[in-house]
Amino acid sequence: MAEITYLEAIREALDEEMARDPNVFLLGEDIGVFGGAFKVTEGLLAKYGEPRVIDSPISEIAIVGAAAGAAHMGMRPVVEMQFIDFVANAYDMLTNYVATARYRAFLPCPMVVRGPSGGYVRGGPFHSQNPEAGFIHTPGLKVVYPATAEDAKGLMKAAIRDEDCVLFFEHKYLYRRVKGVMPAGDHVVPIGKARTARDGRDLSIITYAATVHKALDAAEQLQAEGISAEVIDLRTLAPLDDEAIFNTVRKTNRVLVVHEDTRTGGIAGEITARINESCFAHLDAPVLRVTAHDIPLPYAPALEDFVLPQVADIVTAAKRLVQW
Amino acid sequence: MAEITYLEAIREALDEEMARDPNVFLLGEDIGVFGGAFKVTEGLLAKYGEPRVIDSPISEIAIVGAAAGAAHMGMRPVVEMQFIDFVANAYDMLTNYVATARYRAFLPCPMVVRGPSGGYVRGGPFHSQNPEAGFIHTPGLKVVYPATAEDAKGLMKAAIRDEDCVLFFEHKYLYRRVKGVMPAGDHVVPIGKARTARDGRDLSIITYAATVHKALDAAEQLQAEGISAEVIDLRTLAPLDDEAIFNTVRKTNRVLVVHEDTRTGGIAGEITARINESCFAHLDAPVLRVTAHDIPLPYAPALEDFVLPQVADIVTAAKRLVQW
Amino acid sequence: MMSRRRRTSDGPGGQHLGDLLPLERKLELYYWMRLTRTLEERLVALYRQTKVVGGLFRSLGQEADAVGSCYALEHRDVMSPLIRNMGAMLVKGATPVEILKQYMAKGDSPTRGRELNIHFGDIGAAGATRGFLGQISPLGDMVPVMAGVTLSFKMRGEDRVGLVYVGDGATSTGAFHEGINFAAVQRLPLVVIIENNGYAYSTPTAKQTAAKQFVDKAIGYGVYGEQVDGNDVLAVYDCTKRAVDRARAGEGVSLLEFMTFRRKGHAEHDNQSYVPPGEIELWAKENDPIDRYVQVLRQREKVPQATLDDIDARIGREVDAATDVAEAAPFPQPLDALLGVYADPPAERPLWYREGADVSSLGKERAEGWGTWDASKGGPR
Amino acid sequence: MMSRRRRTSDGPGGQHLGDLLPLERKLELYYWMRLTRTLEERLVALYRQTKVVGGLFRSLGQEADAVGSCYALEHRDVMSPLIRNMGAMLVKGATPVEILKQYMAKGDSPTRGRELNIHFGDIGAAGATRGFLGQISPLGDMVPVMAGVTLSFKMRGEDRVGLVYVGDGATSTGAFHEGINFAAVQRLPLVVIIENNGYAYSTPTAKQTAAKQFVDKAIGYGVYGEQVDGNDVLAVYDCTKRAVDRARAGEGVSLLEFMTFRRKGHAEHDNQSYVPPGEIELWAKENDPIDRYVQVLRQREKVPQATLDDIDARIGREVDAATDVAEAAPFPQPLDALLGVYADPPAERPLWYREGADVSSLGKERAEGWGTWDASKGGPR
Ligand SMILES: Cc1ncc(C[n+]2csc(CCOP(=O)(O)OP(=O)(O)O)c2C)c(N)n1
Ligand SMILES: Cc1ncc(C[n+]2csc(CCOP(=O)(O)OP(=O)(O)O)c2C)c(N)n1
Ligand SMILES: [Mg+2]
Ligand SMILES: [Mg+2]
Repeated sequence: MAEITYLEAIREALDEEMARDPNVFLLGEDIGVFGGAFKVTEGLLAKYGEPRVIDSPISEIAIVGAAAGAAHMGMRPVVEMQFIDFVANAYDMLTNYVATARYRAFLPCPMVVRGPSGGYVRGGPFHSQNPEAGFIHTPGLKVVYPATAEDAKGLMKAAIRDEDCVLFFEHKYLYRRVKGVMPAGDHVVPIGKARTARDGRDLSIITYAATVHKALDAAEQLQAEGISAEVIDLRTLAPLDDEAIFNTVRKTNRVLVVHEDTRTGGIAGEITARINESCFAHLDAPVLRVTAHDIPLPYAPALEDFVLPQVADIVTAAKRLVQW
Repeated sequence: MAEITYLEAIREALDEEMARDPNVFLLGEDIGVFGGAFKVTEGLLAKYGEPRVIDSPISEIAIVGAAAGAAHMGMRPVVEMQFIDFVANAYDMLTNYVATARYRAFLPCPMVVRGPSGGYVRGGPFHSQNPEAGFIHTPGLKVVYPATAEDAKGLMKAAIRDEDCVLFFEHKYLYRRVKGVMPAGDHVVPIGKARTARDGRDLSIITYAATVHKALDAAEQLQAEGISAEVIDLRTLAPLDDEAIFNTVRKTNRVLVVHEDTRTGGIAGEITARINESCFAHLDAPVLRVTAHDIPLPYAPALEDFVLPQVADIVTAAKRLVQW
Repeated sequence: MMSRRRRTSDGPGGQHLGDLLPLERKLELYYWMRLTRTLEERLVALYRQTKVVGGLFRSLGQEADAVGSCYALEHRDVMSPLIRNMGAMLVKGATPVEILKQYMAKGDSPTRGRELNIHFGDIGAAGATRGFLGQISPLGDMVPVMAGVTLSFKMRGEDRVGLVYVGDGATSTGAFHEGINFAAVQRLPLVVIIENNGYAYSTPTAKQTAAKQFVDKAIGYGVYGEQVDGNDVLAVYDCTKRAVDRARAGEGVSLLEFMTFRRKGHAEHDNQSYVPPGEIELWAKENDPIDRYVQVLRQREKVPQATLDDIDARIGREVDAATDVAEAAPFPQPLDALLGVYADPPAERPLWYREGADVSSLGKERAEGWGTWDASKGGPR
Repeated sequence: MMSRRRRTSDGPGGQHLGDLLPLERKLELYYWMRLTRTLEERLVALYRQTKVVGGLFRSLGQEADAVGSCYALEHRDVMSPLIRNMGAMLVKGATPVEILKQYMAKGDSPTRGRELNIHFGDIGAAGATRGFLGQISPLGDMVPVMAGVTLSFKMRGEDRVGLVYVGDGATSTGAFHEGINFAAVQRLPLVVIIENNGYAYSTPTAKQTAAKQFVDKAIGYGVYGEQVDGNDVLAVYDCTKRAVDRARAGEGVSLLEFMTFRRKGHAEHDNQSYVPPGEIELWAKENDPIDRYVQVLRQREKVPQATLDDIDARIGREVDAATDVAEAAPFPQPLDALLGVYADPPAERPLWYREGADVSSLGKERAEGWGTWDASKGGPR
């Protein structure tokens, strides 16, 4: 089997699910003829035709709202935010309408909201965001954020089949940089399960998306200094895989949470709280965080790289942790 | 001096600031002739006239955006969300436009976004929310949430004078239930400073808004059982008063964070992470949380009360903590 | 696309779709309007007995607009109401018992006590459900959602139409704009009704829009537009039926403006001090939709008063019976709060400090909140 | 309110406001259009040298619409541009050096490397600032913000007008709708320009709206509307000046639709495969706004070619000089990232693992991101 990119893996998932289930359809800005700003949906209009690949006006509220309405009626919409940054425009529709639909009204709302996310690409403050925190905070939504091509495909297929709304964050830095060989057959990765990206003994680095790769690089460097770091790739951010988190804590007794999102109010706080509540006795050191600074992401490379977490930061923090 | 309610204290602050500074003006739905859904702005149209108390169309994006534009030009807008739940509609404008204005473009954006927040009032899922987490997560915004009438007044005056955008959450359960005597003179409570609501030795309960009163009730009950609980009222949620938090941890070595917001992704996680990072050695027990369940807030009293934190929950958790 | 305007119904000579209804169906229209009013009056009584847990919303004086429009739909069609469209919900099959239980937050109410007032629905496959979709509070949001509902009709080639109501105030929201524009571009079978009742809470129409009339927005969205006297139930039916037929024929979206007046406050606690004196009384006296329709039935259709009295009496019995059932219904159990946030997992776990705790005392405090009736003011008058 | 329509400029006999400009000012219009084009061409060269850090956005073929409209403003007025309004920014006082530094993410660029392309401004008290407000990416957001800017003019009784641009695509956003409606109700001195250039990224106008023309939205907002040939710089000036004068006279909001065409892709990386063959070439050949204006100047105004050549040469020198300055400018220092998220505190603290760390190597990776020029494709042609 040939290697394909993270981006192609997502396209393959969309393609397979559209072929499998006639209720699956795509809706978004410039996703049809143009194939999307990043070409994720390229070729799908030609293959499935217009009623199933719909170019919409620039209307994130309408895109998300219409997806919800169609989902109520048994369709399986997959909507694209041209950049995930613009999901902010649909925040009311997602958090007030979609997230509560099942609970307040027994309305099924099986839909996927996907879009290019994340920084390290000189995209500036409005094309680099990681807005997952606001949605993890919203009961009724699920949130996934894959780091590998295999997971990108398998989680997308799971997200489309899920009975609830899944926000699917795609890291644009990984789109073409990360590749993988897809497992044969109907490759579905379950939502809610983390993955051990690297086994280790001395500390656990819990992370997701682009910083999984930074953590793996850091683990490599730490290994050279005799420090064995375990790397946990969360894959799903809501619901969090408590078992996987607690298991790694019980194994290494030292935890570093790494995320690209800004620090205050990012998911690292939630993870720290859960570890405190459930594994406090297993902690030999405080849970530490490596995150972005609390700053809107700037455009200039030196500034962006300063604000975002880097491999060296993970190494520094990991060393402090093992020396605690 | 006579006692006034939390609600009247806010009105008094608006009134005094409008009298002090001609640049202060009010904008919102039904705030003029009607005086606002809760009558917070009652009488201010009559006193200051139409250009300074503007009834707007039902347009939260426009209200917040127009406030930002006016603020750039030196005005000091104070805008009302009829219920804070509808701030979700202006999420893009607040997090993308307003929060970044100073950093990305050196644009001053001194404005206040205020509104009735919180539950315990049988308001159902769209008239009871505590959406502070999404904004605490956004660099560039400040967030306050007073628990007393004195702080409601003093923080509102500080918010109006602040050079940046302040989200001012007002707890509607407290509007008419909580009263206080206002300190004489120009009563300004600084943003960013917590308050010790009750001194204690055995554990610290860190909280804010309506649950400050629940925590005080719980502390009373605990006292009867010989447990001395300190209650910290955060007052400002962004920026957090780290010093106050760390001081109480160092004093009691046991922390319970209580909030009315849903659990996952709520501010308790952030507080736990900060305590871990800075005071781990001072912890004799894990930081524990008492919060709402991760559920959209239901309407029926039995359901609402089940989802929200209650005094008994705080007592139970506090006892567990001191027995750790 | 031209927008047609009818400020009043056609005169007695006009043979429009409403006039052509058989008498039996004309009496149904009367039944639904009268039921709406009687049920709301019952709710007021229950509200003053503090049995309505939250606020209470009336559609007094707007019964014709809700009933006449929804009456133009088929059973398989889907309708999304707003707070003043209880009449439309009744026409579409919602029952008085359901509505009473909702307002009283009963455990077997349509939303099991999770949502308030008329925020409930029954939507899904044609035939299997009654075809109305519960609203949420943020105004305008149902327009995009109904665009999606009707998109599914179009994609599946189903012969179904959607109808969504917004108030004059809700037209100012971004959601309304994005939703109707999306539906227009996709030529979806959707009818959008603007109920212009003069006020949005306390805000008069002149502070909501600078347009002369809301129907003028139709041309800007490239959709068919019509304005109608919202207090003339037959004219409302006629106008809506035309739009529904257009939608069914594949001619896309219509924007209808119903001219009416909100004779009660935004909710019961609102004393309407902002309305110029005399205006409410004038509408009550000269333009009550039920009074007007009674005139039509009595004078043009020669319906004997006894026939109407019989209907009224029947409604009285139905509402009494429904009230008894609703009052007797149980409140929800606290633990029911944990069920169904997600399909999977099907239930949340109680937080650790609640595990095994006695929760039977929860929900007993009568929390005086926003819009709730102050019991100290006394019971029903 | 009626909407006037001018699809083309008046013929030679028409004495409109544009025609009445003295020759010297007419030549200024030429200067600004030519400068826009030349500066953009320079940016393309720099982009291909990988000196532009992010994407590059062109206004080729739309120079008349940006320049002619902004030229109708006074210095004290405030304008908010979109990505294709570099010409308007130049007219309002933005300099080529500033623009070049922005694109190259230099440390002394107007936003100190924090924001990209032409996202910068200079706004505040009349006289003290040049009066243009930097946009953000989320489309439509500047309409409410400019409503607020002009609200401040109205509240303070300042004789100032606001002008805001949106694309055909941006009209579909909730922000556009809420903003223009708010401004209309408040009768603010605001001119809203819809640049209808046929496409929003790859989406043709027919998929953006079902309206026949965008100017039809004016009536739905109750504002003055006009449509104009956006590639006729004098007609654009004329139409905008009329709207600006109305705003200044207290007559409220105008909605103008400029008919034009986006001859380049959304950004440089977009190959425009979605445009029907021949369309771009046709506009280039028959409807280039600079070519058309050169005809007017040469034939009607009898301007010698040498005069235009002189202007071109001057522009060439100015752009060369600006390029030298911009290229020589330093990149920002990593620690500069910490300054000014809030007025108080004035700086963030570096995270603990960065405290004292060597950050000098940061920002050296050439991150190939979205829309950046792939250096392997070679330099400028
Ligand atoms: C987005 C949003 N903002 C504010 C509110 C608060 N609110 C509830 S009803 C109402 C007025 C609605 O007026 P209109 O649309 O004319 O409907 P009517 O009550 O007249 O039927 C307002 C402002 C809301 N529900 N949603
Ligand atoms: C709210 C929002 N959604 C999506 C985008 C992504 N986006 C950037 S430009 C663009 C097309 C804009 O088209 P138009 O408004 O016609 O302006 P033009 O580029 O033609 O000048 C899109 C969809 C955005 N910037 N903002
Ligand atoms: Mg109304
Ligand atoms: Mg365009």
